[in-house]
Amino acid sequence: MKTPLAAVTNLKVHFPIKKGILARTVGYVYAVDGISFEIMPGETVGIVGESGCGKTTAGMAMVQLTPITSGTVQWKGRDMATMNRSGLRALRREMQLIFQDPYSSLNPRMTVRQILSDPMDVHDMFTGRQRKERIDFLLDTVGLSPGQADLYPHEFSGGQRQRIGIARALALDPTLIIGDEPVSALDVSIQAQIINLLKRLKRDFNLSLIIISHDLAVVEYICDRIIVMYLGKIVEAADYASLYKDPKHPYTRTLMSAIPVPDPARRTRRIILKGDVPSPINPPAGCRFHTRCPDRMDICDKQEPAMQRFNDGHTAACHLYNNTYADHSHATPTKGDNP
Amino acid sequence: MIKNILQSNLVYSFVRDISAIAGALVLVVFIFCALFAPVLAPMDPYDLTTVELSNSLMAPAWMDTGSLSFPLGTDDQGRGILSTILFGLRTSLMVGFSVVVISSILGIIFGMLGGYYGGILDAFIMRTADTVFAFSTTLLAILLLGIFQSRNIWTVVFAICIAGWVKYARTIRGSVLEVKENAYITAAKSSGAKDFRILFRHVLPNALPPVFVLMAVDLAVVIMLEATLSFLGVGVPITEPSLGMMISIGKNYIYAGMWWMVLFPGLTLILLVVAINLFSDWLRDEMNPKLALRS
Amino acid sequence: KSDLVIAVDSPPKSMNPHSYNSDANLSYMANFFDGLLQRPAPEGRLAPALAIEWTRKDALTWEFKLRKGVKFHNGNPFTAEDVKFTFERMKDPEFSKFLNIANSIASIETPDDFTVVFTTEKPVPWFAETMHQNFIVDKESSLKRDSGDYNTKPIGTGAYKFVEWVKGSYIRMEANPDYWEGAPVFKTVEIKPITEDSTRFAAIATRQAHILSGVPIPMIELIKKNPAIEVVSRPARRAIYMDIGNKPGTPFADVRVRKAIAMAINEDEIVSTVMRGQATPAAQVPDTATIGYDPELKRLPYDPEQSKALLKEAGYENGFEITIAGPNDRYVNDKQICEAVARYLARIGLKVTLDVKPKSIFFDELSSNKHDFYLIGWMDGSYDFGRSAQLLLHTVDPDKGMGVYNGAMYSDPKLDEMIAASSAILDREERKAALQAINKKSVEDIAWIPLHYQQDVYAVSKAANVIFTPRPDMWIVAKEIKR
Amino acid sequence: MDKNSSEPVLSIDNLKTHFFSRKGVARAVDGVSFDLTPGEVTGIVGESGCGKSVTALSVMGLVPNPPGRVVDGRILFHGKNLLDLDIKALRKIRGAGIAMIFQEPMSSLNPVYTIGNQISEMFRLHKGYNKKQALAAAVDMLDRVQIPSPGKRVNEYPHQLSGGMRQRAMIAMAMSCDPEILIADEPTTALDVTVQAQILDLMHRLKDDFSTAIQLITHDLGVIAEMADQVVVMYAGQVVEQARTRELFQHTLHPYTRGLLASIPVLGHRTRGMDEDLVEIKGMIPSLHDLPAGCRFSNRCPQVMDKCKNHLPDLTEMGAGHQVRCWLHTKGRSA
Amino acid sequence: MGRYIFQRICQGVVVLLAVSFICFLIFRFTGDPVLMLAGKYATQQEREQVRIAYGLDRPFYVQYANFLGNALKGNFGKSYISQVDALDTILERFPATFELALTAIFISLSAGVLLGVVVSIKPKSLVSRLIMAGSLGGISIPTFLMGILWVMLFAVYLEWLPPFGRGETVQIGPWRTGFLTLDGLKHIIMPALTLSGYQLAVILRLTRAGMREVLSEEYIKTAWSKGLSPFTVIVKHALRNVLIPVVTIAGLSFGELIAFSIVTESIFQWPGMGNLLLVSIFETDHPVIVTYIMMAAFIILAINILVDLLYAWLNPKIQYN
Ligand SMILES: Nc1ncnc2c1ncn2[C@@H]1O[C@H](COP(=O)(O)OP(=O)(O)OP(=O)(O)O)[C@@H](O)[C@H]1O
Ligand SMILES: Nc1ncnc2c1ncn2[C@@H]1O[C@H](COP(=O)(O)OP(=O)(O)OP(=O)(O)O)[C@@H](O)[C@H]1O
Ligand SMILES: [Mg+2]
Ligand SMILES: [Mg+2]
Repeated sequence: MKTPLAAVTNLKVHFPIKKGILARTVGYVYAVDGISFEIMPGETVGIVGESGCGKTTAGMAMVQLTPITSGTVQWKGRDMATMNRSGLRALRREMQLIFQDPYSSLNPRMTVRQILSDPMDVHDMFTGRQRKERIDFLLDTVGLSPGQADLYPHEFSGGQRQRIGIARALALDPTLIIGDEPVSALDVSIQAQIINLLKRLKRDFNLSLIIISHDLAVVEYICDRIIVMYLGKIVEAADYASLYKDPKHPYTRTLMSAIPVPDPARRTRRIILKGDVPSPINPPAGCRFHTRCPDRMDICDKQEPAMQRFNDGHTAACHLYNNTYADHSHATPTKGDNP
Repeated sequence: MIKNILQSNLVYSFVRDISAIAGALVLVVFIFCALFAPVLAPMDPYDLTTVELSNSLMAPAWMDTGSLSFPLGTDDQGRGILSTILFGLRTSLMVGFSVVVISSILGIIFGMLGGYYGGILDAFIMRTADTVFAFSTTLLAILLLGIFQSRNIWTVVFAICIAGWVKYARTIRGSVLEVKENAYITAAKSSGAKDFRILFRHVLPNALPPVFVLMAVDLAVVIMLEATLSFLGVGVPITEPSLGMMISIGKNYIYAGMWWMVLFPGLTLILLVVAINLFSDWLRDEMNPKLALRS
Repeated sequence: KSDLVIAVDSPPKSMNPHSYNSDANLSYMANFFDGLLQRPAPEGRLAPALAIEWTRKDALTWEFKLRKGVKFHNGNPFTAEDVKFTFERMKDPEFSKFLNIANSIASIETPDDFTVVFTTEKPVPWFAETMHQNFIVDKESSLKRDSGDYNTKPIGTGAYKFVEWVKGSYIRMEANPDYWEGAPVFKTVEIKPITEDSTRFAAIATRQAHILSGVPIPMIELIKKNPAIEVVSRPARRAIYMDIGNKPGTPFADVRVRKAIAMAINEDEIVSTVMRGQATPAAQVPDTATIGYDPELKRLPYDPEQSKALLKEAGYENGFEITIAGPNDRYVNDKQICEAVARYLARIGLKVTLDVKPKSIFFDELSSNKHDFYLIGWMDGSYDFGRSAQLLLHTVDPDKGMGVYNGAMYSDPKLDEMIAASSAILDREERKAALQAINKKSVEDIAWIPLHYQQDVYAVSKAANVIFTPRPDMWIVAKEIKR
Repeated sequence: MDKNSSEPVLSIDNLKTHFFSRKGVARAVDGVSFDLTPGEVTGIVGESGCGKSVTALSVMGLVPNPPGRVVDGRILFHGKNLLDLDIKALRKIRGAGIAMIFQEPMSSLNPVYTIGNQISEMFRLHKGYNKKQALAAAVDMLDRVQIPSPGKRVNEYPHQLSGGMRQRAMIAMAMSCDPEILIADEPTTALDVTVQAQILDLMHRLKDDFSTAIQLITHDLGVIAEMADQVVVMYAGQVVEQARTRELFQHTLHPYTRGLLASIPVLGHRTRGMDEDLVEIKGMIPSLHDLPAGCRFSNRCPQVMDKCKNHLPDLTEMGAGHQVRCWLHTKGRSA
Repeated sequence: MGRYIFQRICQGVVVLLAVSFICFLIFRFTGDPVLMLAGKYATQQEREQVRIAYGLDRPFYVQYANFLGNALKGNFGKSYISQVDALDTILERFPATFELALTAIFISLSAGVLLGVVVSIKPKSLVSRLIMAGSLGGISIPTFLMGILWVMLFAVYLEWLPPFGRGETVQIGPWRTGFLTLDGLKHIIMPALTLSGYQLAVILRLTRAGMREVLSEEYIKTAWSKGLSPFTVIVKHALRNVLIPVVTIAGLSFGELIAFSIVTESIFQWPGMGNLLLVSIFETDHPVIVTYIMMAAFIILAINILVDLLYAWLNPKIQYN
């Protein structure tokens, strides 16, 4: 087996909650609480889950922009924690980010040219004449005209800004791009443009991509493998086809059924969850989904389910599939949820 | 950055705002007068050899007892009010601008460091700021100047700056906290940039606009504060009268009917402050992101 | 409402009669307390008060016979014990600023209840002359009360009893019906200190006060025009002068330079414009009432040409740098006078710097002898030039307490001798001659440049129907105000 | 119109709402007409900025003025033109006759009052309840919208509730006086899909219970497909297509609507082998200050014709209540 | 809540300590009180005598330690000038300043908020424009000039109001109030108006800005859509939200008010602490200055804590625990 490009092992990120003048820690936000996954060169991985489940935090922790509480992130087999500051800075060149909000991710006081040059300055790349060519190339790649290089971000539409953000991510010739909800702030018609662009880039540049999103449909469209997160944990991970055809975890099923399908002919019986997403400050004991789970069993609030491996690469963490406790009436995936 | 300001619709809206134009115009005229006071003024009120005591307390030129050589009359020392106003404007503006520049620089540095790094540094800076703010710039300046053995224009500037930096620090800290949440800061970090570069290239330019507004307002406040200090007798020395000093000398003469000693410097001061306020009102509206979004 | 309301320019600082030796504070005290002697209006000649007669037995011994039947406001009888106690307490810096006179006393004898004999350490010719301002306190109550009470609630033998002191607002007093001079005319009196000039003026303009002391100069003419108000003024004892030194190595060491400076100042113009006529040019520092005043002395004439010539002669053709110092909140128009002087000196080619500042700082600097040339005023409470000469003219000598206020460090051995010799002279006429000689020499050697005597200006509301006679020391003594 | 439905409770007729600023006139709503029917959901879809919210605000009489103003058209509510009513009469209708809920559940509730206070305000104002009755009614309402332990929640402030609960509280407030019309302006956009499902479900049931006419504004065609009985598609201030929901999705006529439908990634498409690129609508929505003379979609339309660039097509009835504004379909008729 | 207050009080004590130390440090190097204490005619020897009597010869830290020790007992030393307990001297003046400041705050808050609301409702009307112009005047005319002009107009020419002082006062226990007599009330009008002028203009402008912002909030749209009357929408829904920052800023600028009361008091001969401070500064009366500073710091800190609590009360989002 090839070495993965990046491997995350048992990653935990807990944010302390501070109070008072002495800023004593009174508790933690368990934003990411022990997740493991890896990404192969050229692979596209999607991370989905509800708001606040730790998707962004996981992404940020991978590029060391958020302090890691425990666990390791390995880059091409090397533990990033062992690198020094300058080594890390150099490595940042290889992993780049695309941000969720096209409005706040570009410095409003810099022209597109400055925005694209800035990272090159930092790494002393593409100096002199090369610089201009590179910028023209980047703009062309993301579908903007080089003539627009001296405009300011506010002179672009949301979709165009997101393209600038993508161009910046490409500027340093990265190996891995992490897109943090790259399309969720965009209008539907623009969203399609960006999704197509990302697919194209992946093909053309042999990039590895991590796409973070709350929209299963978007992720399914671009990704090879999909990871479903709930409250800081991975509940299910699988090949896109496998996940879609045979979702194992009740949460994944709920998520799928909740997405409105633009076809009035296929109005379906949805799984309506009770209650709200619990807080990551004191996550429920046992399985974190048990408070809302339609297939809840006695064991669920007592014991945390282990990750179970199904066929090649499909894993899920749910007591339904634990043979000792399995109650087969529940184990049967609810048919008819999916068209 | 300058280009950015120019090409925004700041200029556009400015041209459309009559009161802002008027304010700016008055301000420019005043600054011009202050700069060229030695050339413009009919006499040098500080040149001891030209001031004649025998000319003291003359009424403005258009009144019976007035003389053409002193268009706005003279004060108790025989200095022409007009000339003294021109020179006084100089002192007032000099104090105003020095304080604003010095305290904004101090405030920006402290505020930016505190806001960006947070933690103990921030706590320390902000506690200090709270304490100083509680006392108010005015009170601290009065106390300090009351204690200083000798006073000159720079001790006045110093005394005001001691507390003056606080509001800048608070403002800039607030906007740094906001700016640093923006994804483009994370983007800069993720490109491997060092702190220094992030601070000065990305954070500062975006955190600065509210400070411009504050500076404009503060200029007016400081000029008035200096006048107040002069009134209380702890301001600039009499050898360098400011507008405030002129008013506080003149106030003893209003009842005696020599209104010109208060009226003209008073009007000048009010006009100056109004002008700055008009200008900064406009600036404030323009730089308020919520209002500016309408473009 | 009080029968009589007086607005004055400075607030009382304490109700302890010895806590402050400024006229402003003593003026309040004179209503509640009596000294052994007093100086009634208009001329301020020494007159009996709690003592009915006094004699200088020898160079060091003074005897006072006390008035009988006087009672303090709390009912305690006044006796020699109280006098002895008073002067002993005056030696304690915690209670007194009158250390100077108190420390000069070696012993106090009380042969009987109504006789006091003072023996001084060394001859103090003006000992009796100060007895109008050393107010006598009640021994019994003073010992009993804590300092807070003692400093705020005066108990004396004076014509008025203390009623209430609301700090910053007013002092109320009521007539002492048993006063030994007979009860005063006004039953209730209120004194309101108002420091801000324009506000003080507003007080009389709006009939909130009957008498106003310290009328701001610019408003005099205005008040004169007001039919309801009358302006009362009198020459003050205080002389305003420029103090100048003769430190070797400075231009001032040359008497010609000092003379040039003196002749450059146009005092008449200062009097007419800066002082709006409310001052009299002075040829010397002591005033007419002071022993040592010399009617023969004349001012140097105003003559800038001669000044320049003198400067040239002294080798300062191109002038030199000079700093004019002075207070800006002490005397009438002090800072304006400094400015005017600066201007005159600039005209004869000196490079002038003005350095005026609040009195607290200025006097502080004086005692460190920082200034060579400054404006200051002087009025000797003792009416004896000898004491003034010791403080102002004598070479600075802190150990002996000489030249304490000789800030410019003028020094002349001859003059020092004359001053030392004068203090042993007992005979009044002889003493007068000796002091006049000192005075004359100081003027001729330009040890100082007298400018003018101030004029004290008061405004009196006509509606109040009061007869007010100003005193030379500016005190407002309510018992002297009549209907 | 669909003949089966009952009389419309609200009909908007040629509504024009413009914004006047120093940059010129923004024709945010430019001749919009549609009807609301009791017990039905009318969905309004369109890209951001196409005038959906302004249409709703115009109905409520809440267009920010200045800079905005309704310049033309009629809004008939029970035969009365709302635009002619004075503020007093309008106030009686607001809340009681027509209620509205807004997109952002956080900022739509006043942060300094308890939700109980804010809901009971409706009862006191429109039903004259006293404080106690109103509060009891508020608790009742919270219960109806499935907020757990409503007795406790009434005394909480908006920031103490989760986004979904806030939106439910908003719905409770809007429904409290049994309004005939509920205007919901993107009620679920800020919410997670699972919570969105809860809210949509709730609205469905409330509609059936009260037979309220709901105007549902959204940009999500999925939500429309789930919820709406009738759909109005807006583009740059105008209605471009309008039909019964099934009809619209099955017989899409306008190229914009078609583009919109094709550009949405649909769950399962790729898995089922439809792994081609999404269809993009190229280009950008035109500026409202500077609209093209002809069809407003002409600069992005894949089937654009010369005529489209200069002549604005009318909204044309294509039968069975299906109306479309496009020369592709109008050419025969308009000639 | 209790914990929070306790924390704030601890913080306050630290601040007071720092303040006192800095005062001491400054005084150590400026001005020699002995000159004041010993009197004009004192000889060197007499000065030394005084220096020892007041403990001014001892090392700095000893003096400071003494001061602190005494201050804990409520003893801030004696005024060099009046020889009376400095704290008493200040406390005696406190009611006057407090009543003046209170009246001024009351005027500026009530009038400022009211006018601010009026202006924000109809920003383009003539009345609003006049009010705005007037507020610009309020900001631009220096307090001292305004005070003098008031006196000239209302006291000297129109003779409607007394020109200076507190008028008749009533002593209630340790408190001397001017609120209970007509004369006292008449006397407070002009100084309070003068003192409130600047604050009023600032509050008016803050209110206006706040209203402008709040009126475009979603929840105001919600309120309108409920059919509420304009009065309810503006007063109940908008104003409460505007008041949160306005009250906070008004409270925090209490220090400014105290500072300007120095000016106002000196013009109107108002027998308050500010008047005393000015005299003390010019007379180098260090104990009184120190006490004043400590007192001012104390009041300001106390007000800040109160404002924080008020803020928490007005704004349900803030909870101190
Ligand atoms: N810097 C931080 N300090 C404290 N808590 C944080 C911080 N960043 C994130 N969190 C908390 O961690 C949890 C996970 O946040 P994260 O941003 O990773 O979620 P997400 O899945 O990306 O959600 P969304 O879809 O809303 O972006 C949230 O509860 C969030 O409040
Ligand atoms: N207060 C306003 N001032 C100026 N223009 C406005 C104002 N409100 C709305 N507009 C303009 O009217 C147009 C329509 O806005 P509207 O809010 O109705 O869009 P929308 O369809 O609801 O979009 P979204 O999906 O983003 O909510 C926009 O282009 C906007 O620029
Ligand atoms: Mg996120
Ligand atoms: Mg909208």
